[in-house]
Amino acid sequence: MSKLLSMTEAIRRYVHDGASIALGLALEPCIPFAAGHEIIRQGRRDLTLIGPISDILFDQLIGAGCVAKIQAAWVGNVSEGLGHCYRRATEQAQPRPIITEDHSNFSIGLALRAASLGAPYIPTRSLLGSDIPRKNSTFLQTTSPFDGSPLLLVPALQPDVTILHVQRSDEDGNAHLWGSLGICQEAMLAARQVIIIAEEIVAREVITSDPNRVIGPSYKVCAVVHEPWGAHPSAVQGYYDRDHQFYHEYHTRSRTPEGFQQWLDEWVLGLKTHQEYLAKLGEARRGALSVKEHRYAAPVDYGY
Amino acid sequence: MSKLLSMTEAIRRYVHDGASIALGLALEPCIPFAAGHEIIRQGRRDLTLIGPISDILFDQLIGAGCVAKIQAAWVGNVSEGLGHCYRRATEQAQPRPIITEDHSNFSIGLALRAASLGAPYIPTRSLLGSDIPRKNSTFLQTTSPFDGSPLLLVPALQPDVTILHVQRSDEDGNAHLWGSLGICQEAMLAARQVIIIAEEIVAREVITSDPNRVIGPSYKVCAVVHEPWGAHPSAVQGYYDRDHQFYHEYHTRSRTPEGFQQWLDEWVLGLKTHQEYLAKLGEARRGALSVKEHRYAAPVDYGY
Amino acid sequence: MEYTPRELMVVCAARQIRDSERVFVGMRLPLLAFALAKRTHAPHCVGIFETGLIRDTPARELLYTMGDAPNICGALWTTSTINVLGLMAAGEIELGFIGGAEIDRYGNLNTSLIGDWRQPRVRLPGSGGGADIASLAQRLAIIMPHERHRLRERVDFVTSPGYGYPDEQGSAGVAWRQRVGLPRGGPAVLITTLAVFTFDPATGEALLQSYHPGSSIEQVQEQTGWPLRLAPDCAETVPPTPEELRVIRECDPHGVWTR
Amino acid sequence: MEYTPRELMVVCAARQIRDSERVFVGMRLPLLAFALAKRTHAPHCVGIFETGLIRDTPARELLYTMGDAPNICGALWTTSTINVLGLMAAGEIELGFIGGAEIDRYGNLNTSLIGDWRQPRVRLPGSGGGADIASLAQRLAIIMPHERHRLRERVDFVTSPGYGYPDEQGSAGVAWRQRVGLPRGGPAVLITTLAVFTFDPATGEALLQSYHPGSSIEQVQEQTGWPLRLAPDCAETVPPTPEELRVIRECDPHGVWTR
Repeated sequence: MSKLLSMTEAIRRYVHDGASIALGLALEPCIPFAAGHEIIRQGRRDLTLIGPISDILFDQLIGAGCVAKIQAAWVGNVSEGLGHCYRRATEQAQPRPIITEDHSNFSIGLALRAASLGAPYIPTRSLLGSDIPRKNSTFLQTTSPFDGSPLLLVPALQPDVTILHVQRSDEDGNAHLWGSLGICQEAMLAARQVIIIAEEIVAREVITSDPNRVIGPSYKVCAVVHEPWGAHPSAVQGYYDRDHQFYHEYHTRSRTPEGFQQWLDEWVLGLKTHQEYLAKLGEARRGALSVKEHRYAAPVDYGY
Repeated sequence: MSKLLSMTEAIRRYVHDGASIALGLALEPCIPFAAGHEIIRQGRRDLTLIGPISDILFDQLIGAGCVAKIQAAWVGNVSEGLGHCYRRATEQAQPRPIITEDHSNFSIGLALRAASLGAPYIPTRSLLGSDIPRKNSTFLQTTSPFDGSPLLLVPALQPDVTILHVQRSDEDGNAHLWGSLGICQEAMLAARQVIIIAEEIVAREVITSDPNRVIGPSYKVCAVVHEPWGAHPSAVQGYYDRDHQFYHEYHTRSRTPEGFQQWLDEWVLGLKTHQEYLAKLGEARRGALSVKEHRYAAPVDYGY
Repeated sequence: MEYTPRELMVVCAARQIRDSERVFVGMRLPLLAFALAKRTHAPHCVGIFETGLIRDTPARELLYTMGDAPNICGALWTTSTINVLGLMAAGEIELGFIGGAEIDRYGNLNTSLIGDWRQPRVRLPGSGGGADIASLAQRLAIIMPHERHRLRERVDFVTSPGYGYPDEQGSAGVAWRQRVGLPRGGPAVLITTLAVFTFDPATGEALLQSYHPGSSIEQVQEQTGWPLRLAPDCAETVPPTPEELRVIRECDPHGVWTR
Repeated sequence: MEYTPRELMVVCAARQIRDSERVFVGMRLPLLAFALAKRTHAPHCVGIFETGLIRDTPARELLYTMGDAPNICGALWTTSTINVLGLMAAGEIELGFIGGAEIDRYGNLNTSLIGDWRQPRVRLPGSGGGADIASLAQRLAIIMPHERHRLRERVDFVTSPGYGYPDEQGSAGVAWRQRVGLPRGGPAVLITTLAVFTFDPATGEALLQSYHPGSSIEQVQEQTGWPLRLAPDCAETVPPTPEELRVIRECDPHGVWTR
């Protein structure tokens, strides 16, 4: 059963005001920027964003006023530093107030892993003695019923929608992801629904030829969007590199609210689709980021 | 640094009397029979065996008197039924008494997953209302500190040694495993040390060409053994099928202690090495189990 | 058309599978039931295996174990055991099939041991994934040979919880599962070589739903260790159709599991 | 041979890595330190990245983020984040590197916010994996610019726990980490643009271990928000060797991270 939808339609149907959305789960690579930009264009409000380090997409969604709450370990610009929109929202409630439930990379992964196991929580010794539990009242500090030692209980976290950018998927949402995995699988298994954004749509047989490479069960997938370069400026292993310069420009231009708004008009609101974004980006820039040297995985035989 | 050892040497150095050993972790396939048989030949005693369903290798080790304790979800013969040696040991203390800490497939996986996360336990709602917690005093029944609902805490389980049979490994123990995974990765990450038994030893570059396929960190691997057909009579995807007839013969012959001893003499104690086992098995039988049709995974490009 | 008792059991099992459901299929008869349902009334059902595998088509060849190579080829996802059992723990698996050595009137199953649990007379293999499926699936379907020593008033050891027992805190049934903390589920059906039972969720008791052609209520009672209660619409089991038998025999042409 | 302050910091960081250790390397200067150690005194060290990656050779190209494509190629294992952080939680990672916006005399680090935590004056990005590394690695190495407003008597918010604070139950230091339940670890070294500090495990206090060539104890004190305590063998930092500088400049030929 084909679940192929345009990005516009996928976001319209499955990302609602007030929803909790997990995205940017492979850490720096495979961030679904095209999906995030469509969320901004459609003017979603009161979203909760869930992710580990979240690079600049969270900052953009915050600056565009889509976000009420953040559940993340880090919000900023990995190669440049602070997230200016995140600062303005937190410090000055501009364009709107947001609240942050702070996590570490481990705790956000454990929260999603707990949900994926149907476990109400997973205990850890990380973050004991840190002030982070003050900034996240969902954590519970307690002691082990086995030996009385202190523990932090990380409660299960179930996103309404997890958005994953992958290299290839079939029309049902059976998808191959490779390279950095981060907390992608945990977030897919934990989610109520999953949107797959794929560089390529391939035949089912391509996917089933290597079932160990599949990221999770397609029955959770509600929409599959074919969006080549949909993760730009983040990297997709085997497809394109990270566009470091793009992050630098965003960092510089988003220092002021006016600069951010201009950037947003230019790169998101002023463009109707990702095709326009790619045209604006230009072929030369894409060419510079494209694969220069193929590196194929050694063959694997599933035969019998 | 090469960790290549003969099976004899690997077992001699790294499997000690009284150790806890996890094996048979992919469920029915990739059971390290050759390693188990060498443990029997070397006369190890007082072992604790850890695994999910454990097919007939646990039964053989129990019958040979190597085992003091079982931590498993199931002990028997998957295609045939009961494990006769397991029954005799439990019911009549023959050839020696053993104790079983019963698990389910989920709880044994969670116990190893907890260890792999450095978590003292993982809570679950599985097995509530079952008598299994009576047979496993390591479980703790309690209530959730979040909402007071009943929970079963499954404590972390750390094997002294995990033995994994894989398709291919380099000499350092960087190994590719595909097909059924079961609880292999959890057991590798949880273990103090790991022995890799490989169908093929390959160059490091073969492994690093596909790092997502690697089962776990080679720094945990203490020995790599090159033992083609070392999982017979279990299956290895892409290498050979399960030898159902072998399980049937074992089931029939192990009904009596005398029958089991004859079987053990014939297939284990009377053979010095796995090479002799393979010679006895014969080329025709191996040919019948070999791959008839190759089914290669679709190419994957890690280039940039 | 003639058929074996096991073929009828496969048909009864297949009828439990609704279209688009996610089903923990296990091996042998349930696996054939999955293939049958798939090719008849439930083309979109999805099969889950505790080796860590999901597939939406039956394997091309007969399987002796769920880890057999043909079961991996064509799978939608081959992953770790706890990933798929975790999905069940999270409530995402609608139906699970298991067998057992013993069952009692409240659907509690024993696959662990006969006799005293501290010093059993017979040690059985244990739970495998059975206790997890009984704990966590939304509905449980049980398949067993019908023999009086297997269908007992009370099992010696509850490996896989059904509807528990009445106790000082309340009745068996859904209330008992809630009391002990099980998140959902419970036996929906018990399919035997002689009959089909459903369960009364209020009391947890098995109800004779149908007796197989050639059997009778009396014969079922003779082979059952508790006094039967009949479902209001208790009747003879609807026999397999020729089409159902044709599919089963295509899947198991030598009758490895169905003779 | 001339060198930049950051090149010296890389050299100091590399000296913290012992042969065969498993090191949480992070990005920028620690990543260069890993490459340097690997090619000098610690050829068998293994680098761990929180994207879910282990490698025993530095990447072929300079990285801007640990997720950059060249970091995946040649990796020994590319897996989930919690798999590698889990190994650290289990005690298997000997050394971890992190940075911070603020640090205090007890090695507590702040990367979360400046001002009151309920209504911060400056919101910083947060922990990332920093708090995990500070909690769980066997030893912690911290790398920071040395400015008086960053090296404070007490940080506004403890993102990554160092040696805590003295309180009514006892001293800071290892005793504090035990009190709060941290399983091991604590800061071993603080490397700044001016100096290197070690820590007294009994009191948790930073000790000036060495001041960089061109700096002095007085200048370090001027830029430090607490009264310095000197290590008994406090001396000038041993400068980089030409060989060390050559390796660093091979790894970062344009000085992206070291200028």
